[in-house]
This record gives sequence, structure tokens and C-alpha cells, in this order.
Amino acid sequence: MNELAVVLPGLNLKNPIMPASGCFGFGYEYSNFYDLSELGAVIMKAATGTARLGNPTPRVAETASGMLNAIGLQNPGVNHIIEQEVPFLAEYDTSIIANIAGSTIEEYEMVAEAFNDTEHVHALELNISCPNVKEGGIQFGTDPQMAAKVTERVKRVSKLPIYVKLSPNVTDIVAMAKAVEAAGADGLSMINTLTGMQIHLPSRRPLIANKTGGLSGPAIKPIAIRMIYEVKQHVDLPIIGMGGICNAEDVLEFLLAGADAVAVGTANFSNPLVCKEIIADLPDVLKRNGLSSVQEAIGKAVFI
Amino acid sequence: MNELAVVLPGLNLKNPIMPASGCFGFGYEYSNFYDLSELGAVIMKAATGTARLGNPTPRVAETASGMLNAIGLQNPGVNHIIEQEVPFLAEYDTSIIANIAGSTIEEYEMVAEAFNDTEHVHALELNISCPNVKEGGIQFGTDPQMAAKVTERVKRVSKLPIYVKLSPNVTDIVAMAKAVEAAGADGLSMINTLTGMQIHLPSRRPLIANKTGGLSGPAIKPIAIRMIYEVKQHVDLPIIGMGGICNAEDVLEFLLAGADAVAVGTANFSNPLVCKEIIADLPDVLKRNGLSSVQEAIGKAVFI
Amino acid sequence: MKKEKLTIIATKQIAKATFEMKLENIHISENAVPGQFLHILMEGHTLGRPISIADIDKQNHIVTILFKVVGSGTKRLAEYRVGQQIDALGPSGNGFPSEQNEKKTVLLIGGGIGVPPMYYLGKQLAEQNVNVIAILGFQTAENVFYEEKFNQVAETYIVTDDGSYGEEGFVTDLLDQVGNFDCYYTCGPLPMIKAITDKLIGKRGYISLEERMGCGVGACLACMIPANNQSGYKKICSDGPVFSAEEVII
Amino acid sequence: MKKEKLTIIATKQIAKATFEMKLENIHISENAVPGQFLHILMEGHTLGRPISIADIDKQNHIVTILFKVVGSGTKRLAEYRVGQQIDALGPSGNGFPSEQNEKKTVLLIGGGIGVPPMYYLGKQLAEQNVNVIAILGFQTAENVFYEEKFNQVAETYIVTDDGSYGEEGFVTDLLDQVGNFDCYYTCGPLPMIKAITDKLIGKRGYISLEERMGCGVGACLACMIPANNQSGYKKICSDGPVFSAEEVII
Ligand SMILES: Cc1cc2nc3c(=O)[nH]c(=O)nc-3n(C[C@H](O)[C@H](O)[C@H](O)COP(=O)(O)OP(=O)(O)OC[C@H]3O[C@@H](n4cnc5c(N)ncnc54)[C@H](O)[C@@H]3O)c2cc1C
Ligand SMILES: Cc1cc2nc3c(=O)[nH]c(=O)nc-3n(C[C@H](O)[C@H](O)[C@H](O)COP(=O)(O)OP(=O)(O)OC[C@H]3O[C@@H](n4cnc5c(N)ncnc54)[C@H](O)[C@@H]3O)c2cc1C
Ligand SMILES: Cc1cc2nc3c(=O)[nH]c(=O)nc-3n(C[C@H](O)[C@H](O)[C@H](O)COP(=O)(O)O)c2cc1C
Ligand SMILES: Cc1cc2nc3c(=O)[nH]c(=O)nc-3n(C[C@H](O)[C@H](O)[C@H](O)COP(=O)(O)O)c2cc1C
Ligand code: FES
Ligand code: FES
Repeated sequence: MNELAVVLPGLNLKNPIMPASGCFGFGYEYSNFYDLSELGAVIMKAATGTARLGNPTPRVAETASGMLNAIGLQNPGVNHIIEQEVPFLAEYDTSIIANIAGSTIEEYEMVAEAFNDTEHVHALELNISCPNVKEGGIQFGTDPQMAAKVTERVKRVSKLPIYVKLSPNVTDIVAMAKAVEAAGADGLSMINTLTGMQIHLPSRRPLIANKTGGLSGPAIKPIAIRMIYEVKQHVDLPIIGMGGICNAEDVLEFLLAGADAVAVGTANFSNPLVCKEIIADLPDVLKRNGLSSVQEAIGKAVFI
Repeated sequence: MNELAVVLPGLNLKNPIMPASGCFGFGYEYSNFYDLSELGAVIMKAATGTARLGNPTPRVAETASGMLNAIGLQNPGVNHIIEQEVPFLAEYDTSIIANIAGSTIEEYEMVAEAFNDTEHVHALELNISCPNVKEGGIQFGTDPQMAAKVTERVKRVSKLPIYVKLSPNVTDIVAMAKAVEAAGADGLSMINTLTGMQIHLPSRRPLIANKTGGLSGPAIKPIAIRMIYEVKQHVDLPIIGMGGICNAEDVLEFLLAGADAVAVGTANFSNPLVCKEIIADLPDVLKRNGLSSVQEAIGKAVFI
Repeated sequence: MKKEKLTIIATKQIAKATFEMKLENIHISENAVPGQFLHILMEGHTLGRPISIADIDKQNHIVTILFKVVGSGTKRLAEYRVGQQIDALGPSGNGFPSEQNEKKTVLLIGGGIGVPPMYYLGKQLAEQNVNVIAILGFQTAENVFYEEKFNQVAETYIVTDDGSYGEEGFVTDLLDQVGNFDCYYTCGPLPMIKAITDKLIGKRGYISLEERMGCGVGACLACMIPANNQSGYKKICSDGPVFSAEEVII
Repeated sequence: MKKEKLTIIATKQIAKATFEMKLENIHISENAVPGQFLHILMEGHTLGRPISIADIDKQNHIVTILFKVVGSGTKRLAEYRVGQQIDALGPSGNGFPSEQNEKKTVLLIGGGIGVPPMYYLGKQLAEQNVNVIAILGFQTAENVFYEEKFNQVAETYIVTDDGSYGEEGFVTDLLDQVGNFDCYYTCGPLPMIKAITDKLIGKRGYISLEERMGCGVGACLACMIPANNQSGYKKICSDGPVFSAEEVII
């Protein structure tokens, strides 16, 4: 058996590595660097009901061991994605996860339904945690009842497994996870970015035009690990873990903390080949740490 | 006039720089590196009613651009601090702020009262945000009602101005700030550490013996800046800002975001002379950015 | 575009806080066209630093970049020494279109650290028998660089904000004085580019734009510029950095 | 203790993943005693790295350290080259007490990367006319270092876990075989130290302890060890790293 394989609802992954939503577009650009069939899965950029232009620029800023972004869910709309973007990715031997967002529950439902008939999309990642849009997004992600409601409603209309993407900007992450578990989520995806800000000294103003942005990268890894560890103790759902992963050791840390698979976001910007390199390194990192498979590593630090 | 001077409740600071609580002990060790009279103020290590031994070791771990700590409020108890530690600091021409903590509201009251008769302590920092103790600490810091209650009770017994130290581990930092403002706080101190974890791969266990620890250092600076900026818009209290400050540019970023003074924690570990160096660099950094004083910089990015 | 290792074979300061670095790399030297950039990836820096290709020596596989130290990344870059290697994505983006300009007159307008890509372009145009005029704007005398090199390929005018070197004023002040030209190419700060496109409206022109970048390859949507096309935007890193003056909204 | 800049004057690999680095610095070379350490501060690393002083050449102001690459900090340290400077706090902590040991026999027991401080101590004891015996434990043959240097100052026994060099087994296996001694000094992994103090209970002994450090100066309370004193603890960075075998609870 393949020591890297993981089976999750809707996802038969040859390895647990996937690029994170928003950090890989729809795969096209990175296909110039390596064969996307090497990836366990690809999580696409967020899809909304209709096209969105996103926020004004500057949209990104570098921070210590991380970055801020406020792209603002720019995307060409769900129909365009299904028609123009999914077919390209479908050519590769990898699973496809669609990240869906909206300003209203109805928009979430509409986007989720649109993916019902695209055989190439294997699961949905329900983005209730985007900090960069005025409406929708994060308000669903910081209130357990709202999170449960949108999960339940999307679950009702969708034929695909739903991974709810949790926001770390909350007092009680376990309460959020329990709420969406009760509402029928098939899995969790965590964490999205932490809301942050940088002041540009010369202009004395927030550097990001949207003022705040989402903090990602190695800086947030300890927070991601803590939240996954906590949630794993209380919730039975599989977890796609993310937040600052840069190498195969980081992947193992997430697996031990309770992630069943992982997504790599910001690190693609520091090295476009990072996912491929992590996949290549992972078997050896497992072995050096006395583990024979990814499956064996999952949750090892939690259940002892 | 001294361009670095700031006047805050109880504090007549010759400059806005002070070492953060827990990162400078009671000053003794760092007095070997420079004259503590150069500092605007010193915030002492947390004081509790009686001596505490803290958590088992390891208590610290390095993270990307930051660190985790779980000291666990180890301290010799408030009476010992007043008798043995304050007199040493009182020899220097600097303000002294006592950081107070407890497991119960009664303990907070008792510690606060104990400082009433020490003329050398100029203000209290009410630590309702320590993530590293089982009882007290963070539960007061994540619930606005609890925070208000402890603030009010301490305010009632203390003769000193109270700066309430807020935890960033909350969904709504503005709600916390408003609650303690309404309860009579004289100022805010923010932010304390974010709860995080690191897994030690060889042992497959959380590296910190306490499992979780508080994340500090440059990694968290964007979160601190965002929270201060948000709170400054809604609350009138002066703010002592902290979280990742390493140099005079960082100080200016905090001032522009709305801090009235700043504390430097983790950076003392990377460079024991950092506070002295920041104070020396600050006038030039202000000037290069077209500002004539600290006072002029405060909140400039917020109110435009 | 590939991820490449480039070996530093020379590095020196050529003006105030401004450095010239010569890098050896086969793939980039063989494929780069004027206006393209390197997206430089440095350890300890999450994001790449886009730096224009200022010159190429195809025969010796040498790529020249010129950069100004403005923050932590360029500061670090200035500390690298001969023999060390840097990682970069390149050649990145789309350069200036190579049109049939023979015997025509082309105006190059560069401002500050927008001057570097103009040099490689001017050199190539001169080789193609184009009549090249260059207006180069700098803050003060101590910021001026590459004047002699430009003199060899173009009729060159220097302006400084304070008149401490060349003419006093902005590059736009000279637009009327340099005579007729068929087409212009410009790179520099946005206000300069805007002033130029406003003044030269109707003229065929190409502008090179800057924006803070995330991925540098077109995937993250950090570097948008509103455009007159169907989607309403273009990506500076992959659709640009060079655009025709009419195609984007600045 | 001060914050000092030390200039690297030599650096080389001396065993598997183990490096010897010679550093020039007046303050530290003049003041350090055996058992003290440098708290090395490196850019890009929030916390200092405590590394024992393995030897001092007072005349030439040279401080020698020996370190094993185990993580990011020691990896970075191994990459430094001759001529570069490193920042460190030092000399840090309290070293082995200099007692009146003349004509007596002292046993040094070092395990792995706990061997380095034993060398400077052994050298100094030998100069004071003390009869020195050393038991040095390593994992395997390829980890062994400084055997010859120890031979010059002590009657030296090497043990390896797998017997690939010297005797097979642990340092504790040799305690009965080395003859009588008046006092012992040890540094190495905690289980080794614990086994030694258990076995040598009642003997006068000094142990050097390790713990993850924050400040390295005694201010942050990261590096506690329970102790038989009034406060119930000692700080390894400033009260230690050397303690008498009875004063702390391990
Ligand atoms: C297509 C293109 C070509 C460029 N060519 C050159 C050149 O040839 N020579 C040169 O000196 N500079 C050039 N620049 C500007 C250069 O990219 C920035 O000066 C540099 O990234 C600053 O990095 P830093 O770490 O020193 O500054 P910091 O301010 O510390 O950088 C922080 C972040 O902001 C980004 N950033 C800061 N300023 C700019 C800027 N002006 N444009 C884009 N991103 C920025 C950085 O890339 C980084 O991600 C070019 C920019 C673009 C977009
Ligand atoms: C008093 C003292 C003297 C020492 N003398 C030596 C010596 O002479 N030679 C030598 O090779 N090593 C010595 N060590 C151990 C050395 O400090 C660690 O191996 C080193 O800090 C590891 O750093 P790293 O970045 O490579 O590892 P990482 O694991 O990446 O370090 C992460 C963090 O953990 C800390 N850490 C990791 N391992 C240890 C450890 N064993 N002890 C204390 N902190 C640790 C680091 O300082 C850093 O803060 C000594 C430790 C102490 C406390
Ligand atoms: C530029 C950028 C764009 C992002 N866009 C999305 C998005 O559209 N939907 C989403 O759920 N998360 C988005 N994220 C969050 C990431 O998917 C991921 O959760 C987060 O960045 C943490 O992982 P990392 O530290 O590996 O980047 C984005 C992150 C970045 C940096
Ligand atoms: C080792 C350590 C100990 C700390 N102890 C305390 C404490 O006793 N009381 C408190 O209010 N904050 C404590 N803090 C939090 C700091 O005062 C500060 O709020 C936080 O570290 C963020 O600032 P920094 O990034 O500059 O370190 C401690 C932080 C560290 C790193
Ligand atoms: S920088 Fe990512 S799309 Fe241009
Ligand atoms: S490391 Fe801070 S007290 Fe020892």
C-alpha cells in the first residue's frame, strides 16, 4: 500500500498534500512548474455566485514569517469556474475541492448547487471565514449558530461532502467545530487567516487598502497546531490542516496534532515547487520519525 | 519639551518604552546591561497572592519569528515582591507598573490592595489574559462580563490607576475593551500572547510541558496592530501597546495605530539591550517620518 | 519562466543606495526580453521581490539588475557577495512588445528605479536601428546612474527634482522639448506614468507598472490593475508589467 | 556577563555533525571559567542558543566551542565562516567551583555534547596538579571527538552505546572500574546524570544541567529546576548550569 495515501469523505488521496484555496488560483500557473498529478488534491480559489472584483490594491503585505492579504474573494463566478477552470484541472490525476463563499446563505446554496453536476469536483470547502469581505464570510465564521445554519443549508442542497473552513478569530474554536459537526459537516478545514494589519510608516496609513488583511504563513503555525489539537480531542470529523506549512516536518507536525491531510498556502509564494518537494520528502521524514505511514501519524500527539 | 515624553494616568513617562511583564523579571538581571533609569517605565513580572511555582519545564519553545511560553505565573508572591523586589527598582528614575494576577476575584483584590501602600508603584496592570494557568487568568480575559467584574472590584479597592491587559484570544476585542472601560479601567494594555502549540517530532508530544503556551514576538505584531487600531476607534482609554516590538520603527507603527506607550517583551531575549537601543533610535525615526514628538504620532493612522 | 539559481558575479554600488548586480544564468539570459523581471526569492522573506532586468549579455549568460535599497529585502540583497547564489523566478511577466520601429523615433521615459528596464530596451532598439531618445528623471544628483550607458544608445536628457544635475523639474517638463517621436515607453512611479499618459494621450505608448505582489506568477490576484477588458482587470505580474497606455485604467 | 561580538577565527567539523569553532574575544576569554557558557544570539532566531565554553586560550583571547547540529540554530551556526562575527552573551552562568583539589583524584564524566565543558575543566585541573580521570560516552565511533586532547590531561576512557569504539555500554558501567576518586564532575543528557548521581550518592559531585532557555540571564523563569532551597527552585541559566549533586532535584 501507498504509505502516503489517505481516504477522507469524497477524497481518495494518494498523498495528504494539497495547495490551499486562494494560493494556487485554478492550478494553471503552477502547472508550468510541475505536473499537478503529483498533488493529493487541489483546493480552488473561492467561488461566489457571480463574478467579484475584490478589494482595491495594495492587497498584500509581508510580515515577519508571514504575510497579510486582502484579495477580497475576487473570482470570475461559479459558472465561469465550472466551465472554464474545472476542465483544465480535471485533466490531471488529482482530486478537486471547490472553495465556496457568499454574502448570503442563498448565495452559498446557489454556489454549492452549481457544483452538484460537475463530476470532477470531489468535495466542497465551505469558506465561512474569509476576513476580507464586508458581507458574509467572517460573520458566518465567528458565530456558532450562524456557522451551523449555513452548514446545514448547504448540506441540504449539495451532493458533495462538505468541509467547513473555520476561522481562528474566535474565542472558542471547539464550540465552532462542534456546531458545524452537529449541523452535518463531513469534515473541517482549519485554519483560515487571522485578521491583522500593518501600518505603512511613510503614509501613516494601513498599508493594505482594505486596512485589515488575513495573516498567514509560518507565523501562525503554532495557533493552527493548537486549534487542531484542541478540536481533535472533541470532534470526530476529519480535518484538513493548514497554516504556515513550509516543509515535510511541518506536515508531520500537523498530522501528529490531528490533521488527516494538509493544505499549503503562503509557502507556494516563497517557492512555487514547495508542494512537489514536500511530497517527495514526506516518506523519509515519516521514516526518520519512526512512522510507517501518514495514517499512523494522524493524531498521535493527541491520543496517547 | 522632551519630544519622547508621554503623560498617562499615574505615569509621567520620559519616553514611551517599557519592558513587558514577565520578560524582564524585576529588572535586576537587565540592570547589568544598562542603567534602568533610561526606561520610561518597568512592568514587573506578575504578582499573585502567594508564591507560585509555575508549570513544569520545558516552558519555552522557539517558533517562526516568535516563541511560546508557559511559565505559569511563577512568582514569589505579592508581599515578597513589595519587600524584596520593588525597593531595588525604586532606586532608579523610572516608573514602576505592577502586573497583578489571581485565581479568584478575591485574590486579585488582595494583590491590588497590597500595592496601595507602596509609594514606588505607580500603576497596576490587571492581567486577565494569562493563558498559562488553569484557574483565573484567561477566563477573566475572554468573557466581557467577567472582565468587567474583576476590573470593577479591583478598581474599588485600589488607589492606583488600573491598566487592564487584554487577551487577543477573543472573537471581539472591541467588546472586551468597552466592557472594561465601562467598569472603570484607567487604561488598556494589549496584547497578551495568543494561545499556541508546538509538537516535538521526536517525542510526538507537545514540546511545552503545559501543552499549550502563549505566542509572542514579531509573528503576532500584525494582530496586535489590528486590535489596537480597532479598539482606538471605539474606546477613549489610553493604550499601552505590545506584541512583537523589536525596534523604533515598530514603536512608531504602534503609536500610529493608537498606542500611547509601548512595552517590549520577547525582543529582550534576542537582545538584552533592545529597550535602550530603541529609546536612542526613536527621536531619529520620528524625525525621518516627519513627526516632531511621540505625542504627535499617537493614533495618526486611525483618525485621519 | 522557471525557478532558477543565479550566481552573483559582480555587485557594486552605483549611486545613492543603488546597486548594480550581475548574475549568471543560462535560462534567463537566453529568454528574457526588455521589460521582464526577476521575482527574487530570499530566505527569511515570505514574498518574492520583483526587480526588472536592466541588461542581458546573451553570450556570457549574464543578467544585470539595478536596485535601490528601500526595505528589508533590497537591504539583504545588497549584502550578497560575489559567488553566492540567489533563487528567482524568471524571466517573469511580459516585456515591451517588439514592434517594427526601424528608422522610427522612440522616446524612453524612466523615473528613478523605473530607469533600469529602459536601458535594456534602449540598447535593443538602438541595435535595431531605431532612433532612441531617453528622458531620465532622478531625485537629486547623487541618485543619477547609467547616464553614460544611455548616452551610447540614446539621445539622453537627465532631469532632477531639485536641479542638482541636468535640468530641474520632472520628466514631463521635457516632453515638449525633445522633438517628434512615434511611440513612447515608460517606467517609473505611478504619478509620473499618469502624468505622461495624460499628456501624451492619443500617442502610441507602453507603460510598465508596479504593484505589491504575492505569488508573482498570476495565481493569487494580489497585483490587479483595473482594465478595459471583459473581466475588468489585468494582473501586473503575468499580463504585465508592460501594458499599452490605453488598455489599463490608472 | 556582557553582550559581546566574537570573531570566528577557525571552524571545522570534528565528528559526525559536530563542529569546533574558535572565537576571538577579550572579555569572555579573560573572564570565563570551566562550566560557563555562551548564549549565542543569531539573526532570524528569537531565542539564544546556550553552548558551553570548551576551552580558553587566555593569551590569544580565544574561546573554543564544540557543538552538534541538531536543529535550525546549530545548523546556521555551522554555516558561519572565518572572519564573520557572532553576538553572544557571556561568559554566562556559574561554572564548576574551583575547590582545593591539589593532589586529589577527580573523575570527569561527559556524555555526547556534554563532553565539551569537561575538556576545559580537565585541562585546568591538570594544570593545578590534580589527578584527572575522564569517562567519555558517545553514541557510536563516528561521534567520538577530542579523545587525544583528553589523553593529554586525563586518564581517559571512551565508551560507545554500540561498542563501535572503546568499551560498549554506558558511562555508568565504568564507574566501578576507574578506581578511587575524591570528587566527580559531570555533564550530559539528564538520564545519564540521574543514573550517575543515583549510583554515586553520598560522593561529592557537581552536575551541569540543560534546559530550554528564554532570556539566558535569569529574568524569564523558563529554565527552572526544582531545588532543596526556600523558594523551591533554581534557575539553570544564572544559578547554574552547574549545581552540586544534592542541591537540585532531578
Ligand atoms: C515589475 C516590477 C519591477 C521592478 N523593478 C525594480 C528595479 O529594477 N529596481 C528596483 O530597485 N526596484 C524595482 N521594483 C520595486 C521593487 O520590487 C521594490 O522596491 C522591492 O520589492 C522592495 O522590497 P524591500 O524588501 O526592500 O521593501 P519592503 O518595503 O520591506 O518590502 C515589503 C514588501 O512590499 C513589496 N514592495 C515594496 N515596495 C514595492 C514596490 N515599489 N513595488 C512592488 N512591491 C513592493 C516587496 O516586494 C515586499 O513584498 C520593481 C517592482 C515591480 C513590481
Ligand atoms: C548550559 C548548556 C550548555 C550547552 N552546551 C552545549 C555544547 O557545548 N554543545 C552543544 O552542541 N550543545 C550544547 N547545549 C545544547 C544546545 O543548547 C542545543 O543543542 C541547541 O540550543 C539546539 O539549538 P538548535 O537551534 O540547533 O535546535 P532547535 O531544536 O531548533 O532549537 C529550538 C529551541 O530549543 C532550544 N533547545 C533545543 N535543544 C536544547 C537543549 N538540548 N538544551 C537547551 N535548549 C535546547 C534551543 O536553544 C532553541 O531555543 C547546551 C545547552 C545548555 C542549556
Ligand atoms: C493570497 C491568499 C488568498 C487566499 N484566498 C482564500 C480563499 O479564497 N478562500 C479560502 O478559504 N482561503 C483563502 N486563503 C487562506 C488559505 O487558504 C489558508 O487557509 C491560509 O492562508 C493559511 O495557510 P498558509 O499559512 O499555508 O497560507 C487565502 C490565503 C492567501 C495568502
Ligand atoms: C516569557 C514570558 C513571560 C510572560 N509573563 C507575563 C506575565 O507574567 N504577565 C503578563 O501580563 N504578561 C506576560 N507575558 C506577556 C508579555 O508581557 C507580552 O504581553 C507579550 O509577550 C507580547 O509582547 P512581545 O511580543 O513583545 O513579547 C509574558 C511573555 C513572555 C514571553
Ligand atoms: S502577484 Fe499573484 S497574481 Fe500577480
Ligand atoms: S532562561 Fe530566562 S531565567 Fe533562565
